[in-house]
Parts: sequence; structure tokens; C-alpha cells
Amino acid sequence: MSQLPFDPLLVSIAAPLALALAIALGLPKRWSVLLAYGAFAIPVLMALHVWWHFTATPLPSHGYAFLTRYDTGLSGLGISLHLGLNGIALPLFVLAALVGLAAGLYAIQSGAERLKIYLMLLLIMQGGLMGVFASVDIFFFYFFHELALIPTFIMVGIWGGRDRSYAAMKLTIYLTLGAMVSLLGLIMLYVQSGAHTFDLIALRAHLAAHPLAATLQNNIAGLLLFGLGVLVSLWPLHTWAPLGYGAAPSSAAMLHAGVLKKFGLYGLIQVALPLLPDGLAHWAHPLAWLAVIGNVLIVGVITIAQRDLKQMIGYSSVMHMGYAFLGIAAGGIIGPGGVVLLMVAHGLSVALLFLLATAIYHRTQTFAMDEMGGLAQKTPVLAAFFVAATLASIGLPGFANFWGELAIFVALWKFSPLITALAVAGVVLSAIYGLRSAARVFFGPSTDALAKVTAAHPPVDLSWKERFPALILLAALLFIGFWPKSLTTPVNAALTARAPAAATK
Amino acid sequence: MTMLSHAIFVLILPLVSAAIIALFLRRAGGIAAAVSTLTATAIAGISVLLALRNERFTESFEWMRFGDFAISLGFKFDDLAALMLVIVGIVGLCVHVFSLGYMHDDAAKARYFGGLSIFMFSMLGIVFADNLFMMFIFWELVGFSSYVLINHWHEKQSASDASKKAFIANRVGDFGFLLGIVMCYWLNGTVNLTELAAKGEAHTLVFSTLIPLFLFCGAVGKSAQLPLHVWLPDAMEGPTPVSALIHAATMVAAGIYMLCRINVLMVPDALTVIMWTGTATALYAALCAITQSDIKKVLAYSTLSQLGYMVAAFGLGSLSDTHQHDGVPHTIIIAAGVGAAMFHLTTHAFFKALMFLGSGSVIHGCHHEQDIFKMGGLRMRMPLTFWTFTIGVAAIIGFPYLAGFFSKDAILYLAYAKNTPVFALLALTAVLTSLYMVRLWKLTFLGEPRSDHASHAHEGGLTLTLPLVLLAVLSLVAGYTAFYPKVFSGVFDLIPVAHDTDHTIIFITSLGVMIVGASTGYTFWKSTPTDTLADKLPGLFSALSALRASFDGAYDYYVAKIQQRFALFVNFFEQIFLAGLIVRGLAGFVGLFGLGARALHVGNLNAYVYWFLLGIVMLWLFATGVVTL
Amino acid sequence: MANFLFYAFALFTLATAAGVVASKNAVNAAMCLLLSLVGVAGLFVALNAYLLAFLLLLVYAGAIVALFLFIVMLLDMKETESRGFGKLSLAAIILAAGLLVTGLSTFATRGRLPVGDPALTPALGPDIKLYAYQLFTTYLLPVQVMGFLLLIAMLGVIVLSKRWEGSDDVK
Amino acid sequence: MTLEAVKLAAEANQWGAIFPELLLACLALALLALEIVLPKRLHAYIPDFALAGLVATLAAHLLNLPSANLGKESFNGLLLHSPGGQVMRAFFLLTAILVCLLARVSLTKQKVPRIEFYHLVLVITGAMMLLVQSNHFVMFFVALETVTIGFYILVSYFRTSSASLEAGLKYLVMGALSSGLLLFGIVLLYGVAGNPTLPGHSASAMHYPELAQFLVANPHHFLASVGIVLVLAGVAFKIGAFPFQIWVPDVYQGAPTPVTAFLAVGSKAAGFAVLLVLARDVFAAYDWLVTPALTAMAAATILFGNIAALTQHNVKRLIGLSGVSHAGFLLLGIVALAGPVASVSATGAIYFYLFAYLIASFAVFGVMAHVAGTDDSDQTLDHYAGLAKENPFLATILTVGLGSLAGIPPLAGFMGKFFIFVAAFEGGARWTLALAAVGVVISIYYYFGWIKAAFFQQWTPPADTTDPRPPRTPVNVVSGIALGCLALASIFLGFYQGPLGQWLTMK
Amino acid sequence: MTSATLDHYVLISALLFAIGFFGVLLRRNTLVVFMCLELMLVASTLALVAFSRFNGTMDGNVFVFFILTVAAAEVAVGLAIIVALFRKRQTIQLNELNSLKN
Repeated sequence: MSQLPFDPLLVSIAAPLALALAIALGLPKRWSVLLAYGAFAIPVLMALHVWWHFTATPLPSHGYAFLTRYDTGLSGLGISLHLGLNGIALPLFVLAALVGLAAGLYAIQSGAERLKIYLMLLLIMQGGLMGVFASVDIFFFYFFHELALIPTFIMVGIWGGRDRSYAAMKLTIYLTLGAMVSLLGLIMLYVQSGAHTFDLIALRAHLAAHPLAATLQNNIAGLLLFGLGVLVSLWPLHTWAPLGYGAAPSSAAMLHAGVLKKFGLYGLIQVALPLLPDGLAHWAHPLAWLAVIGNVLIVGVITIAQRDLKQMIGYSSVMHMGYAFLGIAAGGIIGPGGVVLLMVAHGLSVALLFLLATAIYHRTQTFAMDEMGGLAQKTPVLAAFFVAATLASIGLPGFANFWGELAIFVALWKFSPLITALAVAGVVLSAIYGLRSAARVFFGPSTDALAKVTAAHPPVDLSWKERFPALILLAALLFIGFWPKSLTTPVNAALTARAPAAATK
Repeated sequence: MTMLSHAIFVLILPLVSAAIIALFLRRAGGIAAAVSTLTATAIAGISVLLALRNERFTESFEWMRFGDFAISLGFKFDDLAALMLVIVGIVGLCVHVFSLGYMHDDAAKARYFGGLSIFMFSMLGIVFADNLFMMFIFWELVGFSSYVLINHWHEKQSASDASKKAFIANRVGDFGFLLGIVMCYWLNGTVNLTELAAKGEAHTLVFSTLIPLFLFCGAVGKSAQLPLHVWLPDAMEGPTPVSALIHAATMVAAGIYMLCRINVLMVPDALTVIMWTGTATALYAALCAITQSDIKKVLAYSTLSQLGYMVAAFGLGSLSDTHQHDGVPHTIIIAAGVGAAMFHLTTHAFFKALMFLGSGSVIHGCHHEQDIFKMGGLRMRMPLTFWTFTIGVAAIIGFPYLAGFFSKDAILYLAYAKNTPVFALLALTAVLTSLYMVRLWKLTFLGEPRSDHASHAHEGGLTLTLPLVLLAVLSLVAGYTAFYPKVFSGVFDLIPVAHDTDHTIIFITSLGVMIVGASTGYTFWKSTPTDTLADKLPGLFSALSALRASFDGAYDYYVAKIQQRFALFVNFFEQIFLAGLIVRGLAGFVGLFGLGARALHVGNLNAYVYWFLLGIVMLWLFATGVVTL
Repeated sequence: MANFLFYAFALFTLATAAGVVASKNAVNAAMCLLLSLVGVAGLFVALNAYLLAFLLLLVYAGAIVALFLFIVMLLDMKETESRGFGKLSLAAIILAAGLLVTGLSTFATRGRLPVGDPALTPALGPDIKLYAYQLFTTYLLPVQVMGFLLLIAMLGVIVLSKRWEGSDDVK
Repeated sequence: MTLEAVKLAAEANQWGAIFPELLLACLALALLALEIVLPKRLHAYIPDFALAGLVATLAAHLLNLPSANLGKESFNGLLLHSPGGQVMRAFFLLTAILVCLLARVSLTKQKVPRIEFYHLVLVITGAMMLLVQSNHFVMFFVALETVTIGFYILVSYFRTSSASLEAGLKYLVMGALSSGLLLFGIVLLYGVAGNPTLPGHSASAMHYPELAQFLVANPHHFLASVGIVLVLAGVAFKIGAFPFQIWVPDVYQGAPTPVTAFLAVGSKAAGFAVLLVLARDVFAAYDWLVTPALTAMAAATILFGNIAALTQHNVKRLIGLSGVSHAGFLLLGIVALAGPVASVSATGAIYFYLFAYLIASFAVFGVMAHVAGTDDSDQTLDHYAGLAKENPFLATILTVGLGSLAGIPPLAGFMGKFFIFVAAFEGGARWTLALAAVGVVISIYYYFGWIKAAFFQQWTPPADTTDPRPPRTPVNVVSGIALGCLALASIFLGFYQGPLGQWLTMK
Repeated sequence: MTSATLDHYVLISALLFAIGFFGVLLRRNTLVVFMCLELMLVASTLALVAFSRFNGTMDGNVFVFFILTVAAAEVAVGLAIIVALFRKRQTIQLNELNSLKN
């Protein structure tokens, strides 16, 4: 399948981590930065390589390719570093690599204080993220997620903006809560399945033969939904997200909101859906109502009221996670498929938005949208990027997000037309806040506040160093937007193969 | 090259043009304009070629798939699409050429022409779409292009607001549109237009009143019907050629086109709703147009009114004739709303584009003066514009044997045959149309100049006048069905044609309303710097103004007072109640326990011994079986 | 007779033990402790553990209590126990006492052990050789450990008490 | 009573089986001898000698890990050489090495005798090693008391500081009280199990296997259960389980930092190793009592430890109370082991957790020893402000250590918690497990609060600048390497457990 | 008068133990507290000797040796600490020895 003499998955995990370790051990700054380009680029190359070769040969019945297993000493517990990708993991793996590269490039050019440590933490995140989506073993899937999570706290704390201390603490406590509860769920699954393995493939085979009892499924699914719900900011457990993202430095916010947050949804799709179908179905209605009323409508309305650009983006991200939950609640093939698409798309677009928000901040010295206005006259390219990113995030066709939302809505109707109607109403809300923010920041006449700032620092348009990472993300959004099949084919294959019996509802 | 590859080429070409402009020609406005205009020329040429070749085809390519759910990128090229394609191609070309002159000195010319190309791409997508999902995709893209173009002069607060409003109002419509599509998908298992039509033939279609109504929401948004019409007058903040292209001839007509596309899904209840919506819009917009002083706003309300006509025409449904054939009743549709609506759409596209471009020419000539009370006397200074504009006015008010005359008659006849109240209201609208159009025409072109700009007005260059002439010619001839090649028979055969007494009644009515309206308008309004109506009948004037302002007022009130306050309230609730009271409260609660637990370490050994006692007692209770877990 | 001796010693022991708790003065407490130990030694004798009784008196009474007295004198505290408990601590004490009594009563009622005839079980206590045998065979390792225990105790006392060069704390 | 019998008994005393302990004893004596023999100027090298000896002993022990005596009793059944015992021996030797390293940092700043400190550490280590291998209550008690009395001295070792002395006194009184309880429990068990009228009685009632047999024969004897309860109370004091944890913060705060570390890691681990044997093997028949009691204890311990630590500003008290919560997690492992559905992986989980805790704790204590300055009592969170800027190395070590204690992947502490959780789930302690999860979340607040202080805060001198922050001790090569190794070990063990993991999960 | 059986001895020792515990709970003079702790140890030895006698095994008696030794060591160390502390603080009242607290 892959002609490389090494395991591309392991390399893409290990390369960033190795550099992070080297930096920790005292690599000089010049070399750190130089090598960081490579460490962020390698996962992308690997991801593209893997993507390219994914369908080269027919997949085995479990749907995974590039399987390799490394024993870390826990094979007795049924745990091993089992790497591989299926059609669902592949898009997210590529996403992680791309956003990682963009975040890395943006971080390198940002010239942050203590850049070495910043890069080191970012690299740890990157390595963890690659690991999350490359792990077939549920334990390592969780493990890598946590690995990627820790740097967020420190990055928010050191390089964060307003309220960073409180935000960092709240973020960490919330995310730990979510992680702990989902860990309990996973342990419950591990013990109760009787398979005594965390290996997803083996577990799936085992549970196909010996399905779990209904109550058990409900309990485990409940734990996972709560835990992962916190991680993915399911209403009303979401309050960490806007605060945290509002305070986080751009690259951390990009990686976290863009990729890391997808862990929970990915877990639900990859683990909960195939292993606990009845359990998820049991919770589907409460979940859907919570998501549609809470995430989509309430948070959507709240987003309209935001004055701080970054918080606004944070809230909009929370809102879009509502759609993802709706897709999972809807089930079948279309719903989860749409969620995978939406995850990738949202990851790219929200990362792009955070990147641009920071770029705006550098020009206006504020995140308060009231104090901007008319910036487009000075920075047309930045404005174009921002408008494109905003439109992508509110689901304009031509961008990847649209496909995800569309598939989710289609799936949702079968689940509940009423919920669908409410969810689609959210599209209007997102148009309102999206366009409003673009207008407040860029259009209309220049405000006095902006004039004052620009008098001191004449704003320059997006430089190429900033533009390049943004272009990567935007290009990916457009690529998927115009050619969704590139992503949906593997996803569809994986989902269809997984549920041959389940009606394609 | 096959026809299909031509179609694909036509669709892709403007996208490529837009991409090239966005990527490489951002600073080279002249080249960008050339690229875009050449593209438009090619599109117009190939469109006409495609239409005339009388080859109709359907073809689709899978775009994405989840399980059984697939969305395809498809082409359904039938007579309806061919007609629409030609309209879009020709009007598009005219507007491009006109823009060359009109936007010559604009700093962001590249963005403008890029936007035009994107618009062409989106609009062609709607035209070709063979399924509703694809139509929805391009539907939204059209909205986006409109957003970009209205917002062209983004440093103006009004332009920024108008573009936002346009997009959001369209989104509201799309909300229903999407629901309709999804509902249709689950009910009928497909949203492919050909398959739906086949199902309709085979009588296996599952009907629901909700589906057409939901889908109609999309048309309400895009074609600016009540109550989502608010965005269209504001959209006049965009450059005038944009108004001509998007907000008069093509995009707003997409709603009508879409309705015609989904005709098979219609049920009588839905048609009634559509009909009344159209009628109401037609009348309301005509009333609003009377008091406008901005030349483009008058045209905008006129557009609204005409769109209402088309929607009403569609809603009136079909005229059928039942034959006894071998003892079995056979129903033959001899005429349909589809035909009337599309006919009016076609003629309207030409004469309304003509008038918008004419107004653009006027505005250009008057150095961006748009107030008709500051114009006057342009007949002498801009003769070509005057004559072409006059043709446009004559066409819209239904001057006999001009384009509007025929299409309006077709609609009136349909209304007459189907529903008398609607007929009456539409006739009244026609009176009003003549009234305000003549008012506009007189105030702009006749009398004496009322401002410096007007007195120094001059005709624009060739790029400005050539499109006017072309469109004027079309406005003259487009009403004759014979003018159209046979290739559009799929549409034009359905145009209701009155015969005998009906014909006479309609003819007289039509002529009557035109004369009444035009003469009143001509005699009543004087070429003065103030509105004659406001001077003489201030009560009526303010009533009409209030009628117009009521929707905008309600809209503004909703945005500022309800939506914003509600958002702030919910935000406040979240900050105080959820993030504050519950989350911080919980943290504080735990922290309180923490302080309590901390306070237990009093430092005194005697106190600590009690803890041991406590422990022993606890364990003792387990041992004695008093407590079990 | 044996019974009488048992009850006498038992009562004496408990009474003097109570004296330790109750006496206001540390010297009195120490004296009570001494007497209590004597009572326990008496009970040891009643249990035929003569050697242990002897040892108890020797080690405890002779060494430990003496040490206590010595320290009491050395520290020469002006004041004895500061009297008076607060209401809270009084309540706590009563509660504690109640709990202890309850516990003891359950212990006394439920903790009954059946015994065979004591005459039939051999009284091993008097046999001194047995102690030696056990200590030097079975329990040799603990004895060695005990040696180290005493060593570190000694070292500890030195560390804590000796005046070290350079240390300025000792007055 | 013949000479042969004595010989026979003496043969049972296989001194070779306890050669690491003997080595330590000899080393301890050698230190005292060297102090007398060597000239004063060479005294500074005696601690290095002790360290070298410890390392050598550890190496020898590791070489002998699969000992021939494994699974056998020695010293007439006083000791049982089990795999767990082997692990714990290595554990204590490692602890001792690290304590000595810490002492090298801390003691040099104080005017106190040094060599005696190392001597005490060696003796206590030896006693702990015997304690965890003891198979008989006499051995158990004697070893335990040696450890405890040694700690009395160590805690009050900085006798120039009244805090140290007060801590010593508190530890002494509480320790003696718990010893009293423990002893009475042992006595009751001895009395009951030796009672000739009861079924399954034994002539050697303090010998674990025989006691266990007796308990199996009398599964609901009241006095036996009281004895068990008292023994549990005594052990609970050692491990600092609720409600016997109350002494922990005061004593930890007052004790010299190396001793705090020794207490926190060594003493606690010894308690758990003992509890593991008692709960799993000896008191197995009384799981109706032991399991609920320990479950309740675990739950209360986790909650109390975390909640009480939440608002602490003194890092030594903080680490003490967090240690209490760790005791709760370990108790959870014991519960999993002792419960009706014994978890197969619980034993390994407990050992792994202990090692992870050892590594992480010493990393943190190492940083504490450096930050404290000359006066060992300056140990509040404020002293950590700006640490990341001034000494990124220490700050990094601190982060890794605290992260591991908090149980954050990829650090060893997480794996420990994970194993415990799996075991607890298998053992059926679901609700306690849920509480434990809550505990982890609460603990994040104070652990990260500490990191926050080191990374995000700046040192602002108090308004009256009479109290300047004590200077930080510069990190020398040896402690630098040691701390670095600890941090790396925390990371490494998190990623890769290798043979260790295989060995632990094999059972 | 019934003869003194094992129960009596055990009860006496339990009482003695309880009195000791109560003393630790109650007294504020460190030295007296310490004496009470010794009482508790002695109570254990009493039970031990009684059990040893009635069980007919020698272990209990031997154990007493160890306990006595431990007690002696404990007292030595304890008193050393108390003395050192008194030198520092001029008091051995427990309620005044509470500088280490929350």
C-alpha cells in the first residue's frame, strides 16, 4: 500500500514530538525554528501520501489501512500502539496535518516571546493530534488527546490575552472533567465488553459477536456523551470554550478549536456509534434537543450579541458543534458522514478565523469589534480572507462546511423534521452574526478608534508570511467545497462497510 | 464538441475567469475587466448557440455520496433552461459591456468584474441545475455574488448594511427552500427534476402542501416577495449595472425560474398562497414606487411589482381543456402560469435591464446624482438614453405591441380566466405602473434641468450606449412569440392567449389601464424640484410613504429592538446564570468546602485525636455490622 | 484467693490509670502511672508471667517512669494543666466518653471468648528458658532489628539534645 | 530443647535472603564508624559514600530480582519473599537514594549533624524493606516501630526550627497512638486465633498464613473483626487515609523537606505494601468488613484530600494533602483487590502507581528543596512566582512532576491512575471510581494553580520589604541530573512501560 | 465469685486501653499525654500475656519483650523531642503548640 520504507503514521506522530523533546533538551533557537518547518511539514507530506495511497488497494473488511502495531508493554491489558487509518480517520488525519502546518507557520512568523517554548508546546500538540487520529487503539486515542491538551493550558496561561489565568484554569478543569468522564466510559466499555482489549478492530469484532446489554450500552453511551460533550462544548457544558478561545494565543486556538476539539465527535463516531448503537440511539433525542436548542439556537443568539471578535468566533464554534451533535444523533450513514465532513470543514475554517482574528488584532490592537470598522480600505486582502472564512463558516456552498451541514440536515429530517426546522433556522442566525462581524470589522467608514490606532501603527495588508498559512486553510476549504467526493468517498466507504445490516436511513 | 461539453464549458468559464482575477489580476483592473467581459461574450455566444441547436439533454455527475444519499452536479437542458440561459447570457453581456464604461474609473475594478464573473457562474449553475440540491447550492452562491457586488463600495455604511440585509433576507428564504428540498427528498426519494417529472407522469409522486410552500420560501427570498422584499430596494446601493443584471433581470428572476422548475410538485393550496403573495407584492410595490425620488429605487419597486406579477401568474396555475375522447375525459393543458410567468420574465428582463442601464447612463451623466427631482431636461442632453429609456417605459407600462404589452396581457388573461379579484388587483397595479413610470420618465427627461449636474449631463461612451440600443431593440421585439425560434416552444406554447371576446376584454382593459395611468402620471406631476403629490395631496403622500416605510420600520425595529435585545439578554443570562451562578457558584461551593476542610487543621493535637476516635468509630461500625456498604 | 488478687489488682490498675488521666499535676500523673504499672505487674503474676512482671517493673517503672519524673522536674513547669474546657470541647469530651463506653460495652458483650479449662493449658510464662529459646531462634531477626531500633533511638536522642558545634539554638 | 533444635531453628535464619537489608545495616554502621575514624575534613564525603552504597545495594538487588528465595518463607516464617516484596525493596532503595540526594541539597543549608541523618535513612529503609516482607505480626510490629521511631527523629531533625520539633511531637503522639491501636488489634487477633476452643486455631497465631486460615474458619468472629479494624486503623495512619490523615499537613509542613519526601513516599508506600498483603491475603475471609471499610475510606480520602488541598498556599501542606488524595486512589486499588470480584490487574496497578508517585513526588520535592532557600520553612506558592523565568529547568521539572501527580497523559501518573481505574472497575467499585474522577478534576485546580504560580505569575515583594524572598539554591550537576532523570522517567514511563508493563499486567 | 477468666483480663486491658485513649484525648500536658500513650501500650501487653496464658502459646509473652523495648525507645525519643521543644518554646502545653496549622 505504502511504498515508504518507514511507517508514515508513526513518523508523522514522532517527528513533531522528537523535535519538541530536542527543544526541551536545549536545541538552539535558530535550529529549533529551522527544524520546526520540517516538523510541521512532515505530517502534511505523510498525510498527503497516505491520502493518495489510501484507496490504492482494496481495504480489508475492517476498513483500516496502514496498520502497524507497536507493543509498549501493555499487551497484557490488551493495549498496544496500534496505528492505522480508516475512511473516517483519514480526513481528520489530513485535517490535523494541515491545520498543524498552518498553525506552525503562523507561530513561527509571529515572533512570540519565548518562541522556543511556544514552538515546543505547539509541536507536542501537533504530535498528539496526529496520534489521536492515527490510533486504532482506544486507549492511545485517548492518551494522545490528553497529550495534545496539556500544552493548551500552558499556552493560554503564558501567551494568552485577557483573563488568561482564569481562562486557562477554567479550560483545564472543564476539559479534565470531560476527559475523566469519557475515560470512565471507555474503561467501562473495556471491562464490560469482556474482550479485554482496547483495540477498536478487535473490540468491534468481539461486540459484533457478543453485543452489550441495552442498559449497559445506555450507561456507557451516557458517560461518553457527557464526557465527550464537555470536550466538544455541548450546551450547557460549553462555557469554557468562548472564554478559553478568547484568551488563547492564535496558534493554540487554531489547533484546539480546529482539530483537538474534534476528538470528542470523532470518538463518538469511531467508537460509540459502531460499538454502542443502541446506547447512542437511547440518548439521541435528548442529545438532539440539547444540541438544537442549546448549541444552535441559544448559542447562536448569544453569538450575535458578542462584541469581542475572538469570543464571537469561539461562540460560533460552539454553535457549529451543535450541528455535529445533531448529525450524530441522526445516525445512519448520512448523519455521521456529514459530521465528518463538517469536522474537517469547521476545523479548517475556525482555524482560519482565529488566524485572521489575530492578524486583525495586530493591525487594530484590539479585539473589540466596535473599535474597528472600515479596515477593508486599508487591508483589502485581509478583508477578503476574513469574509471568505466567515462565509465558509456560515456554510456557504463552495466551501467545505456547506456539505457537512447539508448532509446533517438531510439526515436530521428523517430523525425529526421539527428539530431539522429548528436547526436550519440556525443557518439564519449564523448568517446574521457572521456578516455582522465582517461588516463591523471591515466595512463602512473608518471609526475614530481605528483612526487613532492606525495613526500610530499604519496598518499593512496581510503579509505573505501570514498569507501563506491562511492560504493553505482556505485552499483546503475550497478544494473540499468544490470536490467533496475526495473526502466523502473514503468516509462513505467506511460508514457503509461498518453498517451493512443497518438500513441506510 | 458535444453540447454537454459546451454546457460544461459555459458553466466553468466564468468560474475560471473569477479565479484568475482573484488570484492574479487583483491590481490589474483593466485586464480583469477585459477577461470578464470576454468571458461574458463567450457565454452569450455559446448560450445562443446552445439554445438554437435544439438539442436538449440531461446529464449528471456524482458530487458526493453517503449511503444512498447522493448529490450530483447535473445538467438539465430543456427549453426552459435554454430560454433562461439566453436571457442570462444576453443581459449579462450587455451589463458587462456597460460596466466597462460605467466602472471605468473605479479603484476596485478587478473585484467588481471578478464579482460579475462569479455571479455569472452562480446564475448559470441555477439555470443548468438538474436537481434541487444543486440548484440550492448555486442559489446560495448567487446570494453571495449579490452580497459582494452590493457591497462593492464597502466604505459606505449604507452599502455595507444593504449587502448584509440582502444576504440575510435571502438566507431566511433559503431556510424554507432547504427544508422543502430535504422534505421532498425523503418523501419522494429524489430531488432530481427529471425523475420528479417522470414520477409526476407516472402519478407516483407523493404530494404535500408543505413541500411547494417551503420551496416557495426560497423564491420569496430571492425574488423579493412580501414579506422578504425589504432587501431589494436597499440593494440599489450597489453599482447600477449590478442592479440591472442581478436585481432586475436575472437573480431575482431565479425565484420564478425555480418555481417553474418545480411545477410538478405544486398542489392547489400552495398555488393559492403563491398567487396571493404575488398579487400582494405587485400591488404593494407599485404603491411604494409612486413616492420614490431616487431613480433606482423607483425601478427597484417597479421590479418588485413585476416580480409579483410573475409570481401571481405562476400561482394562477394552468388553464386546461377537457375533451371527451372515446368517452374518456382527457385533460389537456392549453396554457399555464409557467408560460405566462416565463414570458413576462423574459420581456421584463430586457426592458428592466434596459431601464436600469438607462438610469445608470443618467446617473453616470449626472455625476452620480440619483434624485429625479434634481434632474429634468435630460432629453436634449442625453438623447440616446432618452429614447431607449422611453422604449423601456413604454414596454413596461404595456404600450401596445411592445414587449410588456404581450406578456402582461397573457398574465391578465390568465387572471381573468381564473380569479377575478386577482384580475382586478393586477389591473390596478398596471394603472399604478403606468402612473409611476411616466412620472419617473417625465421628471427625469422632460422639463428643465433642476440642478448643475443635470444641466451638465452628457451622453456616455460607446460602451454605455451600445448595450442600451441592443436592449431597446429586444424590448421592442421580445413580445412577439414569433420572434423566438421554435426551440423555446416548450415554454412559449404554454403562454395563455386570449381569444375572441376574452381577447377584446383583455385588450381594452390593458389599454385602458395604461392610458389612465400614463395620462394621470403625465398631467399630475410637474417638473418641479419637489414632489407634486407631496405638495397637493400630502395626506396620500405620507400614507404611501408610511406604507413603504412600515416594512423597513418593522425590520429595523426587529433588528435593533427585538433581535439585538434578545441576544443581549440571552448573553447576559448565560454570563450571569450559567457561567456565573452555576459554574462559578459550583466552583465556589467546592472552594467553600476546601476552606472548611482547611479550617479543620486547627493545629491542636487534642483535636486531632478526635479524628482518630472518629476513624475508630467508623471502622467499628463496619465491624459491628451497623453500617454496611 | 487468686480471684481476689485479680480483682484487687485489676481495680487498682484501673483506678490508678484513671488517676493518670485525672491528676492535675504531671508529677502526680507519673506517680499514678507507676502505681498502675505495679498493678499490671500484679496481673502478670496472676497470669504466671513472673519474668514479664519483673521486666515490666524494671523497664517501665524503673526506667521509663523515672525518666518521665526526671523530665518533669527538669522542665520545671510553672503551671500545671490550664484548667477549664470550653463548651464545645466539653461536649466533645462527653461525646467521646460516650462513644468509648458504648464501644467498650459492645466489646464486653459481644467479645466473649470461650475458654477451655485454664488448668489444662500449660502455663508457659514461668519458664525462662522458653523465652531465651524463642528469642534466639524464632525471633532472632526481630531481636537484631530491635538492636538497630535502640541504636537509632540513642542517636536520635543525641541528635536532638547534644550541643553541636556551630549551632546557635541551644541556650 | 536440644542443641539440634537450636541449630535447626538457626538454619531457618537464612541471612542470605535478606542481604540487601544486611548491606544497608552494615552501611549504616560503617557511616558511624567512618565518622569516628575519618578526619573532619573528609566527613563531607560520607554522604557520598552512603549514596554509593545505596546505589550498589540497589544494583545488587536488581541483579538478584528473580531471587531463588522467591515464594519461600525464611526466618521461621517471619519473612516471606514475594515478587511484590522484591519490587518494594527496589522501591525503598530507590526512595532512599533520592532522599539522600535531597538531603545533600537541604542539609547543607542547615547547621545540623549530617551523618546521623544518612544513618537513620539507611536503617529506616532496611526496616521498611523488612516490613513489607514480614509474614508475621511480631516482625511486622518491630519493623514498623523501627520505621516509625526513626521517622520521629527525622521529622524533628531540624531541631533549630521549632516547626520541625513541633511536627516531630505531633507525629510522635499521633504515631504512638496509632501504634497503640495497631498493637491492640494484633493482640486481639493473636488472642482469638490462638484460642484452642475455636476451629482452625493456631499455635502460631501471629503467622500470616495461619492467621488467614483461622479467619477463613471463623469468618464472622467479633473480636477478630475488632482486631482487624484496629490493625486497619494503624495502617491507615501510615498511609494517611481519612480520617487518620489529619496529622499529614502539619507534619509535612514542619518536617525537613527530604524527610517530608521520605514520609510522603517511603512511609506511605510501606503502608500500602503492608495493606496490600493484609487485605489481599491475610484478611481475605473478612472482605465483608475490609472491602466496605476501605471503600468508604477511599472515597472519603480522595474527596477530603483534594478538597482540603484546594485552598492551600503552603506547598508542603499542599503536597501532603494531595498525597492524601493519592492514598485514596491507592486505596481504590486495594479495594479492587480485596473486593468480592478481585481484579487481576490491581496488584500491578498499585505497584505501578507507587512507582509513578515516587518519581513524580521526588521531582516535585527536588524542586521544593531548591526553591526553599536557606530556611526550609519558606514554602508558599508565592515563592514560586516567576520561577519559569529565573530557572526554566526547575520549572519544567516541577511541571512534569505535578502533571504526573495530577495524572495527565503522557506522564507516568496518568498510567498509574488508569491502571487503578481499570482495576477498580473490574473490582466493582463503580461509585468510588466516579468520586475518584471528580477528585481528579478538583485536583487539577491546585496542581495547575501551582504550575500557574511558577509560570504565569511575577514575584512581587510584599509591601514591607523586610521579608525578601530567600535566594534559590542553584542546581548542581548531581541534583540536576537526578531531577532530569526523574522527569524523563515520568515521561518515558508514560509512553512506554515495556517489560515493566508486561510484568505488571501479567498476573 | 467466679474465677477470673480470659474475658476478664481482656476487658480489663480494654478498659485500660480506653482510659489511656481518653487521656490522650483529654490532657493538654504533653508529658501526661505521653504517659497515657504508655498506658495504652501496657494495656496491650496485659491482653497479650493473658492470651498467651490462656492460649498456651509462648508468642505473646515473647512479644511483650519487644513491646517493652519499643516503648522504652519511643519514650527516649519522645522525651528528647519534648525537651528540645520546651527549650524552644518554653511550653509543652498542646494547645499552645499549634504553630503548624492550616
